Amino acid sequence: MNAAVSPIDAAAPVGPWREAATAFAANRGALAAFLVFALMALAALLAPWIAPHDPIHQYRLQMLLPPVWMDGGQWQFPLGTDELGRDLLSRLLHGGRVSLGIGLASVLMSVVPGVLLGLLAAFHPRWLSPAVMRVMDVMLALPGLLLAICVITVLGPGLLNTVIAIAIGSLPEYVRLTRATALAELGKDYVTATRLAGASTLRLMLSAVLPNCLAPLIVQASLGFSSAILEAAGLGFLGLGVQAPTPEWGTMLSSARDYIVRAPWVVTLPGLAILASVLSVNLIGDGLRDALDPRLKRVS
Amino acid sequence: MFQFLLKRLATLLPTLIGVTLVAFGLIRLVPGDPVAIMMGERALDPATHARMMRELGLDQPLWRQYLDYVGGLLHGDLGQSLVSHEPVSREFLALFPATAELALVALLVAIVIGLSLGMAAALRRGSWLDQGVMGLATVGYSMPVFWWGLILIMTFSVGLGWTPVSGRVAVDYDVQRLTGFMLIDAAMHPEPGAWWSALRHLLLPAAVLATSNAAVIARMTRSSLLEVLREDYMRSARARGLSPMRVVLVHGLRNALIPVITVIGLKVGSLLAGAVLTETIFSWPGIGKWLIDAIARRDYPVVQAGILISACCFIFINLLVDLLYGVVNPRIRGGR
Amino acid sequence: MATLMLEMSQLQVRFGRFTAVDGVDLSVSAGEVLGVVGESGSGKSVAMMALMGLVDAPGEVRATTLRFDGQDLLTMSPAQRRRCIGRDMAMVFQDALASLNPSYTIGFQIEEVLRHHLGLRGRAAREQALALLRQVEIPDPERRLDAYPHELSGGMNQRVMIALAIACSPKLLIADEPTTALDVTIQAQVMDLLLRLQRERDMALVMITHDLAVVAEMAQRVAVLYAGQVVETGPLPQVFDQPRHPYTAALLAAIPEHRRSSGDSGGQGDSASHAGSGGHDGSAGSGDGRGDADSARHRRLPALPGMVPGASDRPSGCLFAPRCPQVRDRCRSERPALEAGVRCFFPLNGPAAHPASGGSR
Amino acid sequence: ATPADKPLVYCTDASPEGFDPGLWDSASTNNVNNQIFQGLVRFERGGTALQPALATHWEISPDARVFTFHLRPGVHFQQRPWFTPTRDFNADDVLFTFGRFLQPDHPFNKAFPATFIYPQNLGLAKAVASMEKLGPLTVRFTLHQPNVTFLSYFAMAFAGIQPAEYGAQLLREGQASQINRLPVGTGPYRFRSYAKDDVVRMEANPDYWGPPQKTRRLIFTISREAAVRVQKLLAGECQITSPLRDIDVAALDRHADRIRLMKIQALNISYLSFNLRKPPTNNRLVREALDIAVDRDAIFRALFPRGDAMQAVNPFPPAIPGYNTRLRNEYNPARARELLRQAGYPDGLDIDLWALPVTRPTNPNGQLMAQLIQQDWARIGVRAQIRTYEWGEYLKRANAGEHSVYMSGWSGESGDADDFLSPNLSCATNKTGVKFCNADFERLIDTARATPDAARRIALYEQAQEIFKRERPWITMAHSTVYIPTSLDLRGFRMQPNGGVVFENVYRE
Amino acid sequence: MNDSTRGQPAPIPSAPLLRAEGLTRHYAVSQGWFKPKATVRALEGVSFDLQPGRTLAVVGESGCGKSTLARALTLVETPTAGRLFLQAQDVAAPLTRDQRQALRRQVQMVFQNPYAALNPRKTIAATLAEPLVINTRLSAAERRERVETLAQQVGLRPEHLRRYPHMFSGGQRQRIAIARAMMLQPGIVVADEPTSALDLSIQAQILNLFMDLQQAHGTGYVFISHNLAVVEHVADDVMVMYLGRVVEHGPRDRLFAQPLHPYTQALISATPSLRAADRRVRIPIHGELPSPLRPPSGCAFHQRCPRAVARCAEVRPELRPVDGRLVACDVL
Ligand SMILES: Nc1ncnc2c1ncn2[C@@H]1O[C@H](COP(=O)(O)OP(=O)(O)OP(=O)(O)O)[C@@H](O)[C@H]1O
Ligand SMILES: Nc1ncnc2c1ncn2[C@@H]1O[C@H](COP(=O)(O)OP(=O)(O)OP(=O)(O)O)[C@@H](O)[C@H]1O
Ligand SMILES: [Mg+2]
Ligand SMILES: [Mg+2]
Ligand code: NI
Repeated sequence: MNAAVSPIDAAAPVGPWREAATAFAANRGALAAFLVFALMALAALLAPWIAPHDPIHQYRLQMLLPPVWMDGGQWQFPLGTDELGRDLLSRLLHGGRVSLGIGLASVLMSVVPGVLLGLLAAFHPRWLSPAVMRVMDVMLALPGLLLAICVITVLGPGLLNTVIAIAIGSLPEYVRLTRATALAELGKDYVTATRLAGASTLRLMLSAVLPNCLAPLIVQASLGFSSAILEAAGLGFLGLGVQAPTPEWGTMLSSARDYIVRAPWVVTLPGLAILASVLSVNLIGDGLRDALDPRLKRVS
Repeated sequence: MFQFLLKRLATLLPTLIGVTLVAFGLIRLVPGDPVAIMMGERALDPATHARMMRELGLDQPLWRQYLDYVGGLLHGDLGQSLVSHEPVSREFLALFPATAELALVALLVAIVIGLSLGMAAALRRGSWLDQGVMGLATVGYSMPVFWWGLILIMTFSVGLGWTPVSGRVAVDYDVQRLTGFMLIDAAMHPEPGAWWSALRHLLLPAAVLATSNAAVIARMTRSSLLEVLREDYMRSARARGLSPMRVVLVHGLRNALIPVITVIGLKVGSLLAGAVLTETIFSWPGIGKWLIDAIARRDYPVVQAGILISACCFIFINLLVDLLYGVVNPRIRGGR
Repeated sequence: MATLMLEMSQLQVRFGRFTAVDGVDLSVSAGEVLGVVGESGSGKSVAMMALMGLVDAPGEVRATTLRFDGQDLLTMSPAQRRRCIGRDMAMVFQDALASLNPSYTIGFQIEEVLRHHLGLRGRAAREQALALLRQVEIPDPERRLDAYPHELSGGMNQRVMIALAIACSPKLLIADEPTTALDVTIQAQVMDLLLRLQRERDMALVMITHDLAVVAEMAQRVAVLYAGQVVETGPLPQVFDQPRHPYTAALLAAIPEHRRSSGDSGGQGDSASHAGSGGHDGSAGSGDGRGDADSARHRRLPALPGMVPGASDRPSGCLFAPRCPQVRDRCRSERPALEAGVRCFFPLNGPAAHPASGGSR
Repeated sequence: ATPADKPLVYCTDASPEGFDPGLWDSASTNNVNNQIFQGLVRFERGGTALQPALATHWEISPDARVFTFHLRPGVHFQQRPWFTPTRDFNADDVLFTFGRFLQPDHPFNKAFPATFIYPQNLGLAKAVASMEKLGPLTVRFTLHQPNVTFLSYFAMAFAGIQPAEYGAQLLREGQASQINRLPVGTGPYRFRSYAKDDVVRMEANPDYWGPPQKTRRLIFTISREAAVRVQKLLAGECQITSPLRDIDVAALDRHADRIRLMKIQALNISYLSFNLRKPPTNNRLVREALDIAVDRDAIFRALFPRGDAMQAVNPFPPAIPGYNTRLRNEYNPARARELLRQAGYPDGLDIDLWALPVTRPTNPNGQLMAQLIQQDWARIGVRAQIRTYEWGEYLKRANAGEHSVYMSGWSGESGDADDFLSPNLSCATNKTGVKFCNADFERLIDTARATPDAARRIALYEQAQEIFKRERPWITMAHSTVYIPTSLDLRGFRMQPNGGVVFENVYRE
Repeated sequence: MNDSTRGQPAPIPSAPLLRAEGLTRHYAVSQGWFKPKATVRALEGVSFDLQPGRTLAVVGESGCGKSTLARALTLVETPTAGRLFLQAQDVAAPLTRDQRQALRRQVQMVFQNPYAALNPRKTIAATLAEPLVINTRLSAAERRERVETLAQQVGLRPEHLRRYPHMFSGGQRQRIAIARAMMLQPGIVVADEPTSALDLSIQAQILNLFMDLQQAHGTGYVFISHNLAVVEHVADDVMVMYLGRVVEHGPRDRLFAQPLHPYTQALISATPSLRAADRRVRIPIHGELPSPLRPPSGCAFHQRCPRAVARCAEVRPELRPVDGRLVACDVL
């Protein structure tokens, strides 16, 4: 019985997911980004416990204090204070909670319905698919931020509405991606084989097709996460996002613009926080894409 | 090709109708009575209210209102601004060229930079150049536009004084508005400095707007070219003894451009969105700022028109992109 | 003996730590048809690509000799080499559709070659392109010049590839599985076309395939590759009639071959015409592990067990040792060299080339 | 180059809403229209005294009810491509201009329905009993009630005189709305072009009745961001900017060699106005509690770090006659909590706090102020929700009474107490019941307005302020200093107390 | 298998495992905007019987409708016309869900491309057990046992079951696919070019496996291929198709010994063979398979047929029995 002798016989069986994890871990840039992001996420998560101050408490005698490494900085406020004497470090930490939270929530709120719609469209090519896709075309015709602005116009600004607006804006991406990959998978023989084995449509959808669509979806979701952070910050910057005094990075940046000459750190630091989080998430996304499926490299 | 065009136009129709529905619905979705919103502080007795409703056609059934709205659109009637009481179309025409100019120049810059960097990276795959370009590209498309704009203004306009702070051309030049495209109008201006001035004013906003797009195009070009380089026909082109230069430029690039073109089409959307932020930062008198102001002022006809117009721009440009796609990619031309 | 068109010895191509081609010796004379056969991944294509100079970094090419028509390809500058390939030495690839640039018309691609190598332009190039299409028997060539590859069928595209290859009257034509993707009837047409052109122009032709029957019909000489090495080479039909390497023998035996001569279709497995030991006893190792030698209708094929070794599981001895029905201890520890056309310590029938083999059989 | 060649560039902070001065009342719009249009009278440069303009002199009846104007002869309207005047300015033009404010069914109003915000707020239509043309150059206004401040209305931006002839032409052409787009006035500069949100161009009016202008080209470039205006000024892209806030000025301190910073104690006030219709702010105790809970010192440190601004106690600044010096602000959170308890809110309350969406010299950053106040109020258990809208929207909604507290402000033009009190605290402004309307207070200011005797007027106003302080419809905040930076080569510029700009006889060296 | 439950059509006497009667499948394809849809006649009136334990081979050039036939037989697609009987049960009849399930599991399929035929996210054990999970009430342990038994039959070792498809070579994957097809003990297995993606030596292994399983389970095979050598090796009966129609159908020996239809003859003569002795005079046929969108009038082969006469272009020949087989040619 040497018919099936193969090099892998010796190796422990590894599933595709585990294999992807190994590949991801081997990608040093992505791993570093992941660590950075994990750190930021952790800091945001633990903000109420690790932040040195209440993020909205105004130390009115210490307004616009520079960070410690600059002249006049105080250790009490390591990154300085803003125009109302609020501790910038605490605000950035809590802001991370808001910004990353918005990102996560809006991704969840668009992935779940997006995937469902996409799957339904893929499985009902006759009438549901064109209907869904036309609606998606319309939504796609309004670029993300503009659609979000539209939604905000109707719903009014605010935290939850920001999430909804961003989620609606990114929905079409997921629907299209899911539908396209599901259609591609549906054409493959293993799906026919599962059908021949008597599987119901639901089973086909969830057990055969969905797991195989996940890889591109995960990549898209990670990219969607970063663009959600950016979009939320953009809305905040335009004054349409989260309202003061909630510390959100974009809002912080926007309200600090008047002080850009006098106290550049109040603008620089939130900007850097946005850049760092978006950059690390994007790098993670790139890493995931390479790890999950080398063929996906063309996702932009 | 003509067939293809017709087919594309036909698929556009439902999208266009959808977009008008969204724009139409927007005003009706906003909580509150449209008349009350329009009348603002003015006291509203029921009679006036009813009269206003009638004048605005709001007493008609919805489908009727929609048809009237679309009918108006077909005649170029976008309604009247609640704030300035000017026809929206007039304001639009006044502002649109500024945005178009900014977006076009930014797109051009993004394409030139993105394509050349992406190609260089792909051809020197794995080298420091490749890693550098890709690193920059990742940073570039992670960059928050508004922050990037502020940083650039602080460095180049305020710190170094190289570029003007805002505006489209130095006010000394009383450039006559012919097309609304400042670069063109300024070129017509008798004083030769006008054109340079216009260019200098455009530089920073266009750079900000171009950054993330250049990054995306560079990444896309690189991956697409890498993929094409692996194709069989590239190998067979080399097997015919063609020079590497010709193989890459004639056989590779054209095929690599196909997905890049699609991405550029999709990026037009982000360009429009980015224009909103860029125009706000640079006080650029364009559609983006107009739209944001209108939203803040609840100037619904303007919002409606802004949305409709940006969607139409997007659709139209994607139509162009598709046509271009058809030119570059013979496989989707004609039948199939 | 005609002039040696191609001479290649100890060609080695490595991709990182994996040796795709491992010391291949080949030679082709003018006007000769050489068949190169082997299973997928045995290095057929890579060897030819190395010859054409198409192996890119990180692939490394080494050889002791690599001569084409008296010119030393190893010392040639890339520019000189580019002048040579495509003109004197041309190649036809397996997947014709994928090997033609989808964005350009057939005419453009043919004229490009004519312009590049022969300096033909404009009308002259077009006329020549038309003539070429006619030569490869493409119907309605005027219209086809303006067609894109995707508008033509597989067989047509393969003809276009051939037209491209012969555009500059090469002295050596390498056809890498030119018919694998085609239907039988079209395959026959293409084979006939290639042979006709080869004869008319007195080209040397290297025919790569894994269909032994195709080689048998076309080639005068054959080289059998296994895992990057030539295991057997020699003239046809001798090699197929009396294979000396166990791999060649096993391969031949595993082919379900229509045998009119045998009359009784039930007795294919033990056909008398098959020489060597690739018969029934080989089936003991067949993959299903049931070893049901007494199968009702005697239709079991003497299958070769196992697979071609991959990058990570190369045996230290003879590469074929793990699958070889005649394997002995020596095979597992030492690697045989190609001697007298066979790479085996214990060749099968025929004059013993190796002292340790023949007699003991 | 000769001085005439250099354009005079003014960096303004907002686009003009339109070019019909009657329609608009925002400072940035007025600043444009003030160069093109003129009223019958005008304020002295840099002050509040009234001077003749299109009227050479006037008579006021002793009971301050009849105002007769004698118009200036030989005043030409501007010659523009869209309008060529055939006659000089006369009484018909005054009738046309004011007719639109006074008669809703004026033919022009039918063709171009519009809301005249400022005249409406002044209650002009109700106040004027009649307007008569006594001769080609004589016009008489008769009021229902005596009003000593009526004369100053004619110096305000909305009262810029429009050519009746132009109105007729537009009516004929069916282009009535063009009056708001292509203006024709009598001022020293005439309109040339407007690129929306970008630049307004004007040029010297060669037919001007006054001295010819040295500045041939007057340009307003629009940039919303104060920082951008400062940068443009420093870069020489403009010679003067619209008023700057305290915090923006810091950037200019280092450039005294190039920039002259003009400042003036302005006739203005910022305040937070309570919704007097809606609970809980319809309760006087709550209002007082909220007022005395605000730590004004902290707010001033954050918003006016240069220390030039003055804390407001009364509804108008101390420079204006009638200011009550006995009244004081108070900061006492403990008593505030006690007041809330008395008012029936022992557990505190929830409230909407509207932040000013625009920047004003008196309130440079509404968001900041709101957040500071929010924290102050949090200390006495008041949970404030900060909201904001675009300025116009903000005003509309505030007028409709959607707020609990909203920020606002006022810039006086005439330097008369009535100019602060009537437009803000009289019952006329309170159509919806949201604003202040107190019978005693109303009586006092009405009497004052009709009292030519200065001492008695002062006494009446001091009394009124006590009512104001007791009822506390506002949290008074600040009287600010207005800063206008100019380049050193600017000549002839004087600041107006309200921050407005007048470019007549201003030029670059 | 109990085949008659209330109200079903009466069983056909001497019921074969599978009977196709005039199976036809048309596809409507759009030819571009504003043009009427064209019909691809992928399959036209194909009829045959299949007995248990026998192998019917289907040969023909690319695009002649082989896979379409496979899809129709496996109930993946409903035929446009014609009837299909599985164990004497008309599959088009109104059936309960359970009955349909029971019918469906009678036909399983093995695909050409072993790389796409297995779910990459499932272990081999899960892939093999899936049919059991869906169709039976076996306990997990019983399922494991069945899976292991069958895996062993196709030459997989128990530890292979925990692995994922990407860890296997093409040949091994094809074994797994075959095991999955046999899992429910179907009466019929349709194999659509199961070896054409495999290497020569592996092809032999797979063909052997097919034979062994057929012998062990008595399964009927519909074996689709375009490799005549393989067909000749495995088939009992051979059906030659051209442009959606059967041109010749008969026992393998007769057909190969003496092909009657000119197309069959051309096909066999075009097949290269190893030994010179086996080579026949090449019957040259010109041109390529016509587009199924615009099939030629009359006999679909007439344009390429070396023996065509004028009539061939007009009248379409029907299948008729000649010399112990069915041939669709009028020029014999
Ligand atoms: N660029 C490359 N990098 C790494 N390995 C390669 C590369 N090109 C080919 N190989 C490996 O070299 C070996 C030989 O490949 P080659 O293409 O020559 O096989 P072949 O005999 O032509 O097979 P086939 O019949 O499938 O065409 C294969 O194992 C292949 O994976
Ligand atoms: N879903 C479909 N829609 C339209 N046409 C189809 C469809 N499926 C198959 N066809 C057409 O039907 C014809 C027969 O296709 P089929 O796949 O059955 O051929 P085949 O004999 O299996 O070919 P191959 O040997 O290449 O697998 C072809 O012309 C094909 O283009
Ligand atoms: Mg190959
Ligand atoms: Mg098929
Ligand atoms: Ni019409």
